[in-house]
Amino acid sequence: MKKLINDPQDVVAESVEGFGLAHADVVAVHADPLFVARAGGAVRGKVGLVSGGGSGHEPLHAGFVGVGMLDAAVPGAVFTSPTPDQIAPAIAAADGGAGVLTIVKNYTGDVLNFETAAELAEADGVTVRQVLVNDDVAVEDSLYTAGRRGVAGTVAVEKIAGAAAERGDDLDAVAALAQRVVDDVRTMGLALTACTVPHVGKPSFDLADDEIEIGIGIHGEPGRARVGLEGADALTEKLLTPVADDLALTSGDRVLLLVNGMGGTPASELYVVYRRARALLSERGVEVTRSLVGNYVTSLEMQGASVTVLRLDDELTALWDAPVHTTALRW
Amino acid sequence: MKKLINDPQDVVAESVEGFGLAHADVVAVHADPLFVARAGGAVRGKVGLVSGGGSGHEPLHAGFVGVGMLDAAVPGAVFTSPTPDQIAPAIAAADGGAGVLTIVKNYTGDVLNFETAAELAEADGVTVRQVLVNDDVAVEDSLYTAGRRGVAGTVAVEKIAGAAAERGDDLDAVAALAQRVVDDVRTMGLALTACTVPHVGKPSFDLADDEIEIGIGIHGEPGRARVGLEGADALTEKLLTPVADDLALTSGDRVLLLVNGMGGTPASELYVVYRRARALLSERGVEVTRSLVGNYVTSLEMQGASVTVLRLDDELTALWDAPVHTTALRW
Amino acid sequence: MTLDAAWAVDWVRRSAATVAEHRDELVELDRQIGDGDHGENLNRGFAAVVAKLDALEQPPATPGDVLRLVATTLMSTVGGAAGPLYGTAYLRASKAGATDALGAAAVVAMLESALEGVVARGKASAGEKTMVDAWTPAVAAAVEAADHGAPPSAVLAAAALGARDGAQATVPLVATKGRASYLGARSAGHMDPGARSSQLLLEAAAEAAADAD
Amino acid sequence: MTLDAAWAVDWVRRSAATVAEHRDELVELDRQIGDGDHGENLNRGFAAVVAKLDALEQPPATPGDVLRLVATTLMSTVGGAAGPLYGTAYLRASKAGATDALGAAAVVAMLESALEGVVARGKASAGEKTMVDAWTPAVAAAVEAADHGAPPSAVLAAAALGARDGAQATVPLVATKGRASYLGARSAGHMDPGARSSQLLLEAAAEAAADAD
Ligand SMILES: Nc1ncnc2c1ncn2[C@@H]1O[C@H](COP(=O)(O)OP(=O)(O)O)[C@@H](O)[C@H]1O
Ligand SMILES: Nc1ncnc2c1ncn2[C@@H]1O[C@H](COP(=O)(O)OP(=O)(O)O)[C@@H](O)[C@H]1O
Ligand SMILES: [Mg+2]
Ligand SMILES: [Mg+2]
Ligand SMILES: [Mg+2]
Ligand SMILES: [Mg+2]
Repeated sequence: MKKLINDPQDVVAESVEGFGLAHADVVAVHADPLFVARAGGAVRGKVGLVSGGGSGHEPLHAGFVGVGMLDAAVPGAVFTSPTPDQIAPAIAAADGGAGVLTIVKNYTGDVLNFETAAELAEADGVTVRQVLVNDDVAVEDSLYTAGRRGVAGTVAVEKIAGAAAERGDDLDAVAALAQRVVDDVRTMGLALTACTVPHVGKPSFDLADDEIEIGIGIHGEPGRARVGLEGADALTEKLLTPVADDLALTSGDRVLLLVNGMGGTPASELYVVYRRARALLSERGVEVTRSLVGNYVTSLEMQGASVTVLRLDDELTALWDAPVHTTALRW
Repeated sequence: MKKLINDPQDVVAESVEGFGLAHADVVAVHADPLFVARAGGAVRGKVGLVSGGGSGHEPLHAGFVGVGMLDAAVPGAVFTSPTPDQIAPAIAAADGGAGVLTIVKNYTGDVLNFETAAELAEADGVTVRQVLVNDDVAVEDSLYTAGRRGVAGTVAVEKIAGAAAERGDDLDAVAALAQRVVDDVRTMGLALTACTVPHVGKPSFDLADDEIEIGIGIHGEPGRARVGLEGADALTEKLLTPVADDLALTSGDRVLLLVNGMGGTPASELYVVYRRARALLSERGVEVTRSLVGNYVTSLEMQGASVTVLRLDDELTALWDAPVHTTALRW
Repeated sequence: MTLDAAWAVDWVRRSAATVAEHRDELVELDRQIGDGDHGENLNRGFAAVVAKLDALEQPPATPGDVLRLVATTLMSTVGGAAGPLYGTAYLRASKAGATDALGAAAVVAMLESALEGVVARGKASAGEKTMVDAWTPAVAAAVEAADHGAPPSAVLAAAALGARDGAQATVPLVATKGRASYLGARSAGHMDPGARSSQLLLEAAAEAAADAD
Repeated sequence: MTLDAAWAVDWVRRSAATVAEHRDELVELDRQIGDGDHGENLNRGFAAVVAKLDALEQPPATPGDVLRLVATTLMSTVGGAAGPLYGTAYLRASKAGATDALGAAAVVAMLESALEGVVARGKASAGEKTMVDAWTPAVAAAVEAADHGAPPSAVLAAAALGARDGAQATVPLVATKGRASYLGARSAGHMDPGARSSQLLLEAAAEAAADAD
């Protein structure tokens, strides 16, 4: 295993420390328990937004802390959800008196730890609501799974809920908007290579040189199926089609198209995927009115990409366009 | 070779096409010959800024086209400098009547092609000045080399020259400022893995699992030396020390610290490097007053990082802070 | 024969030792059908429990006190799915163990409470390829042993054997809860890491009890 | 014997063929001490030259016309260091070849001009491990052959041999120009890709001339 790290046990703490030093104008790092809050603290009267999860998905979530998006992010160990005793103080730090919405990716560990944390925070008098993100169409949402996973669509949920909170919506309204995004966003991803969790020291799965893993999550889990090596256009179709079908997109729909890198894929390849995804949407009569291309929800150094589509209306578009000032998204 | 591409010959064109579609609010892609210009075209009366070079270093340079930075970027084939017949029209497109500064990384190919293009453009009546970026301390600037290479420091040159042009400086003044940045910026990089150029189909060099290549450039060239696997803190010291020594940094200096990813390294590792580089500077009494951490000048999917330091004064700081609206840098 | 706080402390120390010893195995099991962190997470958690135990000024008075310390420490250091699941299991068990010394019936009650805690948090039932598949036969075996008049150490020995069989039986199952469920049919053919760690923990309990005898 | 436009066209077609054939070898040489694009770049360039030749309505009148087409096409399609270097070489050569038919002296002048072009652009002298190290002995051999009264085809044959020796002689050199110079002493032990491609191009010229005889 080759990584730019020191002791594998210290990666998260050291990395978040560096993050805090580099971006002291935007964030304030709380070291023990570890969480990242907005510089300047909670905003009086504004609904607080807290997210978190295992580390290794950078810039998610700490990169989305700042004006117009999250108030706090809670990084767990690599690919391991954070613990309630980290999350609860982050919720408290994010509370400006108008309650806190937690944005939780749908994994058993995240759900359980955020649930406990919310109980603790509520016991301390904070009103907490939760939205579960489950945009990954690779997993069937059925009796036979823990439900669809939360992946790159989380960025859209955090951005739009963040804008709603910033404009002064109350907790119910922010939660309802976040849920609308969850309802209208879908993602599917693939991997060309596995990734190596520092404390594991070897790749998360074994993939031959001519194999591609389709339907991966963001934790280096193996995907649903393996296919042979194909061109980017063909692979993109394998991602976009189930996403567009699941959303039942029809001619005239306007969408946000997010092509997300898994961490180790060059930007140039993401744009090749974007080009094809956009053409496929266009063939369906769907108009891409907003775009995002880059590494937003990663799996360490995994090579691969995911395609996310969010159905837009005027309100969601306006909230997407609203100013944001975080380290990873800014406009 | 596993890549999200179609025909290796088409990567650059397809990727730049996707880039243009995704960012039509910021850039306009000219397809034949291939170059990327600001949406809206040249700004009347403003000095034009043009850069370019081989592709594979994304977001450099196209990601830095926009208000406050470049007017045009010219992407060559992967790791191959563009040709004069691409560069000359880009220079023409960037000219708002106040002349054009070309920002050229110091590689024989780039120098020769930009030289020829400048002659062509001048023959068409455009005043052209050039600044050569050569920040890579891994290469001795001596009779025995083609001179130091231009690497990640290019971002600082483009940002600061861009801000100077935007505030209305004339061509000589913009060129002089760009040269000041060149004089005061130094970089050193390392690789954990090689990268694979699409048309080559195999890694640019062979590196054992316990070897690190120190003093790499950004073209997948082998570096100056190989060392064994070490922790991030020790490796960071190997990068920062020659940079700080070459700049002759002394106590009280203020600097911009840029930790740049080579494309395949997770953000978390870059922050681990940043943390250590900052501590080492602090030990020398040097204050980091501006920071940038991320993938800015890459080598395709190479895993590795470079450390860049730019000595700042009030003017350079103000120009660094000036508004910028490109796809890769925005504030 | 009853089991007291010293037994509980011994159980915890043996748990930490066996988890450390099997860390890589648990990581590898989780790498196969999950995300490869189970061994690391549990190891971090039990190391923290031992550190807390070592730092106590007074030894804990009851098994329940020990288990409560385990519960809160795992909850705050393990993370992932296993953190809250084991946390709740130990928390519920600590309530059942809140007397000076546990007889066979109290041991059974403690194990039943632990299983209830896992089920209450995780909402899995037997056959879904989770730690429930180790705890369910463990509790059943413990009940049967106690019904036959076995002493606490034998009850725990039976529970450990039940857990071992249960963990083994997860191999062919297709997961429908937890991270392994994302793999669908590809999850079959691998032992569930949480079931395996449950087996290790119950074996540690039985060994500590055998030593206490 | 003289060499006309038809010879020049044949040279170009043979150049394209040999560059295509040796593309991977040139890529590999460049991968060792450069950035692995030399074979790809030249191949792209010569393919473009042939396409342009094929598209001409009128065949070119003089060798100079052909070489001018090569020059401008390489300049606009090859990129990298080799594009401008070969572009200038062919441009200068085209001026020396601006008559209907080239005798031995004109061939020498053409080769000398090409070398001058490379040196004027690249500022390298012999021994720096660049294409100059192929062209310098090639020109010397051509001069000597012409001085001994050799016909154009023999002059080119001598040049090709000189280039071959020159390319071979780059192997032990430490590069001090171009991308290989970044490697310092590690550049020794590999043939310079540009010297090798220069050899291939001059061999193509000699073969076309031998055929024209
Ligand atoms: N809903 C559930 N009910 C009971 N046990 C579960 C449930 N989900 C997961 N588990 C157990 O948790 C184990 C995984 O723990 P761990 O790897 O630490 O967490 P994570 O899956 O968050 O990485 C699984 O092997 C399984 O035994
Ligand atoms: N200054 C120079 N003078 C002459 N030839 C040079 C010079 N620099 C490089 N070359 C030649 O160019 C060749 C490399 O060409 P190529 O790989 O196409 O360009 P690049 O180095 O830009 O990738 C080298 O092998 C060498 O022969
Ligand atoms: Mg986990
Ligand atoms: Mg090149
Ligand atoms: Mg796990
Ligand atoms: Mg080259």
